[in-house]
Amino acid sequence: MNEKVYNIDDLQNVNVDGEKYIILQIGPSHPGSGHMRIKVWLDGDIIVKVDPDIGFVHRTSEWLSERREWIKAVPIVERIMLPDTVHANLAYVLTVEKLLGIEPPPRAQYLRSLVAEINRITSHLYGIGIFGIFLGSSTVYMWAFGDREPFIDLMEMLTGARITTSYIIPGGVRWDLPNGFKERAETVLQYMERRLKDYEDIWVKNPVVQARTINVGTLKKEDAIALGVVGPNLRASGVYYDTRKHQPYAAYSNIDFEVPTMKNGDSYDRLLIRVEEIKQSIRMIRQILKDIPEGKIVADQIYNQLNPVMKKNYEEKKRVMFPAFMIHMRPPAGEAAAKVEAGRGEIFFYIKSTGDKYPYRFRWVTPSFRNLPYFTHVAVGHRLADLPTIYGSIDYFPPEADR
Amino acid sequence: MSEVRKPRDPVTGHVKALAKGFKYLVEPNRMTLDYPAETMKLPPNYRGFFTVDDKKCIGCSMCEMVCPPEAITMVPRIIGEGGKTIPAPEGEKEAKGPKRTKRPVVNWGKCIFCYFCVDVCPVDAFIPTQVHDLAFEKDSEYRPSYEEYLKPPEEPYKNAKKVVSKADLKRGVGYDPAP
Amino acid sequence: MNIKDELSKISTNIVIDEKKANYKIVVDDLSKLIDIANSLKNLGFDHVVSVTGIDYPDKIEVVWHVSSYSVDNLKGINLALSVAVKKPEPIKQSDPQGNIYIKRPPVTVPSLVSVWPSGIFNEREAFEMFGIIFEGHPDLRYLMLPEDFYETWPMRKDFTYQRAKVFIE
Amino acid sequence: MGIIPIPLIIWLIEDLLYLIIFPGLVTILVIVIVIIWLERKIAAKVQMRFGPLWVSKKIGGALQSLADLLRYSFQEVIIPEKADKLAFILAPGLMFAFATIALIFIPVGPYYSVLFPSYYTILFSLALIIITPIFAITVGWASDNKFSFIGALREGFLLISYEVPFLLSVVSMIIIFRTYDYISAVQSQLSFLPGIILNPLAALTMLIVMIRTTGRFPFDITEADSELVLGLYTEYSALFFGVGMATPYVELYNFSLIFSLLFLGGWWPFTLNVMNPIYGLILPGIIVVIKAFIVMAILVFLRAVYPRYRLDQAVRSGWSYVLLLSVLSVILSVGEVVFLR
Repeated sequence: MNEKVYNIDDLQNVNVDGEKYIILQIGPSHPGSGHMRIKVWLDGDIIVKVDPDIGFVHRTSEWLSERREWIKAVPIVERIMLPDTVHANLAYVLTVEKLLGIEPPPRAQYLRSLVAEINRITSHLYGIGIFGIFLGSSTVYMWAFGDREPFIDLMEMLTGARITTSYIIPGGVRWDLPNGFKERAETVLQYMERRLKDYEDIWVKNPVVQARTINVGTLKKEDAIALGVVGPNLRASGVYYDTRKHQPYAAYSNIDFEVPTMKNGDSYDRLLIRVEEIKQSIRMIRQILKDIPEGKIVADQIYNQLNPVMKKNYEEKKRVMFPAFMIHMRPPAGEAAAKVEAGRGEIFFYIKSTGDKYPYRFRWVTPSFRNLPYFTHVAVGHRLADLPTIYGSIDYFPPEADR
Repeated sequence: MSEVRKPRDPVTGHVKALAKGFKYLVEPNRMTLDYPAETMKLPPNYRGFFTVDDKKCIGCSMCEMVCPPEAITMVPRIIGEGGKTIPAPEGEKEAKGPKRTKRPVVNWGKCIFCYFCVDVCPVDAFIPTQVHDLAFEKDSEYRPSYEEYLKPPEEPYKNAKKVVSKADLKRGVGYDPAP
Repeated sequence: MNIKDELSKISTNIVIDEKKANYKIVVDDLSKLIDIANSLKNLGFDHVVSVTGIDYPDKIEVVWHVSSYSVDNLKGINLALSVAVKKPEPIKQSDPQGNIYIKRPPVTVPSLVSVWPSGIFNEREAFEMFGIIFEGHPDLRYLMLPEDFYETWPMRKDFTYQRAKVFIE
Repeated sequence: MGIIPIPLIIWLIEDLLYLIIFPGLVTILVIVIVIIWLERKIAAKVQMRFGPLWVSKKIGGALQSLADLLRYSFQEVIIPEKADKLAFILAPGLMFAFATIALIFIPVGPYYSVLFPSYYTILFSLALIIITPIFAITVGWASDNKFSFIGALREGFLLISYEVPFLLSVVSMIIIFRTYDYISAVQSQLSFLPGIILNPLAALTMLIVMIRTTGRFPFDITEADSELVLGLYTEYSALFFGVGMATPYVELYNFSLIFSLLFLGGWWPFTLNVMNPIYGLILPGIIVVIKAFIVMAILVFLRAVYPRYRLDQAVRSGWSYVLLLSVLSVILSVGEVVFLR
């Protein structure tokens, strides 16, 4: 089909500054670039070299978080990866909990998994929608963004905000399940299952989509491992790895789910795996809502510090208020690392504490940042029109990579 | 997963795609809210604009300390009759003395609606509302004075039809008239 | 395969926290770094998760977090490979206008891109943020920062900035 | 009004008829505005949303395109410094002009032959329609922008690969009807069968070529916005941009008229053969335009279903499947002529 004209190794020696190639600066203000610049060297219609230039939306999240109280990093990390807010929040809180030595109660763990899975569906739908508009299908774009809405409404019902939920705090979560949530969630899940069939007809099995994506942007298993790509893109290349299975957090060790993997690692596989993961998430949400245990939604260490007004609020409204500990939190000296499987891949947090009121070193790596090699390695040898296909299929989100 | 990946033959594929598109063309299925004409009544825990209960607040500055974007500033006040506060004399930055206290004011240009302040308040003095769609014309409106901040936010589009959203099997999000 | 034993064969200086699934190898000798990295790779740690620079008053620590996609019982491990370099003294310089500014020289550590190609963008980021020159990196350019941040190393603790108090109406 | 002699009014009306109603500019304007609105509405309906609405809420936002046109008219004209200025300014206008002039040779009623007696209307209209893409390439060249340039190259590739099937499909109809004139082609359909039944292969080829030439999905390759910003029109602003964007719709109208004349039986079922402006032009004209409008609606509906093909896939299918189809349609026509008549 799409044979590679150039060998990647040879390209390191190609003098790319000559007059032979068209140099295209795709971005930073370009409908197909997002907040980044992709410098592309073209030989006719064939891509010879790609240099992704990121950092246009670098928001110094590490710098900011190292100069603020621990709790104030929660909104910061959320705003870095907007389609995956819950996962960023969760990953940070997990790291802080490791430092503090707090273990949240089981109900809070289940609630965390619940919002994480709802968020994963919205994240995948976001990715599918962006992929759609990159290939020119406005319908899939509108459908996917429209179908995020029922799930975002669920998040709104549970957490009080649509996207930037700030729902997970050290020691637990901030709100309990509201009345009528389970019934509403079941309706939404049934709706989504029906819609996935429509997506299949108009998008996944559309002959034009198949022509555009099959055998485009193939990353072999060995290359995927060597380049360290993450998330659904890694699993599309056939690597069985999922942080939820291999380093379980929240309630994932109690939930039964499969990790779908594909074989070919082309753009079509990367599209399919997102659909499959949505199916798995639907299955998981059903399980969580069925199995969720009763009990507290915040750890005893936090609960015991609540004053009478807050305890009354907790009993009546199932709402966890913040004791003063949240502001004056000083985790003991040490370091902790945590991983969380977000919608786009694995978030990694590494935080070093010196027992101070600010983190000493706040390091985190987002999935899109680790998926950058797709541009430099996979796009080479394809046609210019395949660049949006690859970009859309890896679900790259520039603000997330820039942090 | 090979059966998932198997390409559909082009003729069936085109026919099915066109048929699905046509089905959606003739079916009533709009999921959008006709926004300014209809506005939504949001769930009670929705995090919208909020004010403070002047009598409940004890001026402890916890909200100022927890605010991640540093949007809250404490203004000096004097406790007057009936527990209500009156402005402190001009030029006084620090509130001192028995009747002196402080009250929070939110800069809406900075606020991110995380509700950390609402949750950290030891006397639960903040009054949350579900109003979320206010627009400001001037910079000074973003930064209200304490008296302006105390007024509960007014919803725009008062004549709009009020609806509540619900999960709908057919169109994802449906809207019922608000009770 | 007992990971503890395997790791202690590679290096004697390991810190293990099994509860958090965190393992840390502290490398004292810079020249041994690549050898240790290679033996870790042979063990099955096949990709770099993150390259972290940490700025201390007297030294700069570089931490490579590596993990495995291919070996099953290594998949749950976050292994940190840490090396510390002494910081050179800052140099005071004055420009033609007579303003004195402090130049903070970069430090040099060997690059591990030849062992783990997945660290290529991570090392570029650590270079621009901390002034860590990775020797042997094929493409050590600035990644995110604009040109006016040249040699400022903004993530170091002594980086100063002027806070803009402009609120545009 | 009483001072104007009545004969003058009648004389004026007939001239105004041609100027305004057909092939007049007003019809084109209305058709373009309505089809753009319809395209957006169809896409919106499939995508579960409202589409243009608030410009004129009572009629479903139908004036949105008119509002856009007005907006384009009063925008600032920006001409890039390094652009080839003459070509940059002239090319969109010429493209629009040729697409419009082609309409003169497409009759919508038998009375039209009185107005413009010619036995070669098919050939004239084809010749003019084929000229327009050349100006599209000029547009891409003149902008001095890499994205426009790549768009122009793509236009060139596609132009060559789809023109042959287009001409062959028309030729196969010419073979069947044994005429170069639309009016006699329609009249032979009225007396026998519509062209789409006589030669479905040619109709299919023609449809594919229509999608491709007017840049409908899935062949929206020259303007692929995720790759080329806006393709040819990247550097254009204001009315030039508006004209450039409207031209494909005028072309679409041309093609749809040709399609309804050659394949859908023209003004069938209106077969009254009276030579006056009302019965010979307006009533048949309305029927033809309605047929053309249905064809246009079907083509703009494709936007809601398909993403776009890649350039090489489109060119390959142009030179293989579509060319094969068109050759088969010619063979079918020859066969029908030899065996049926």
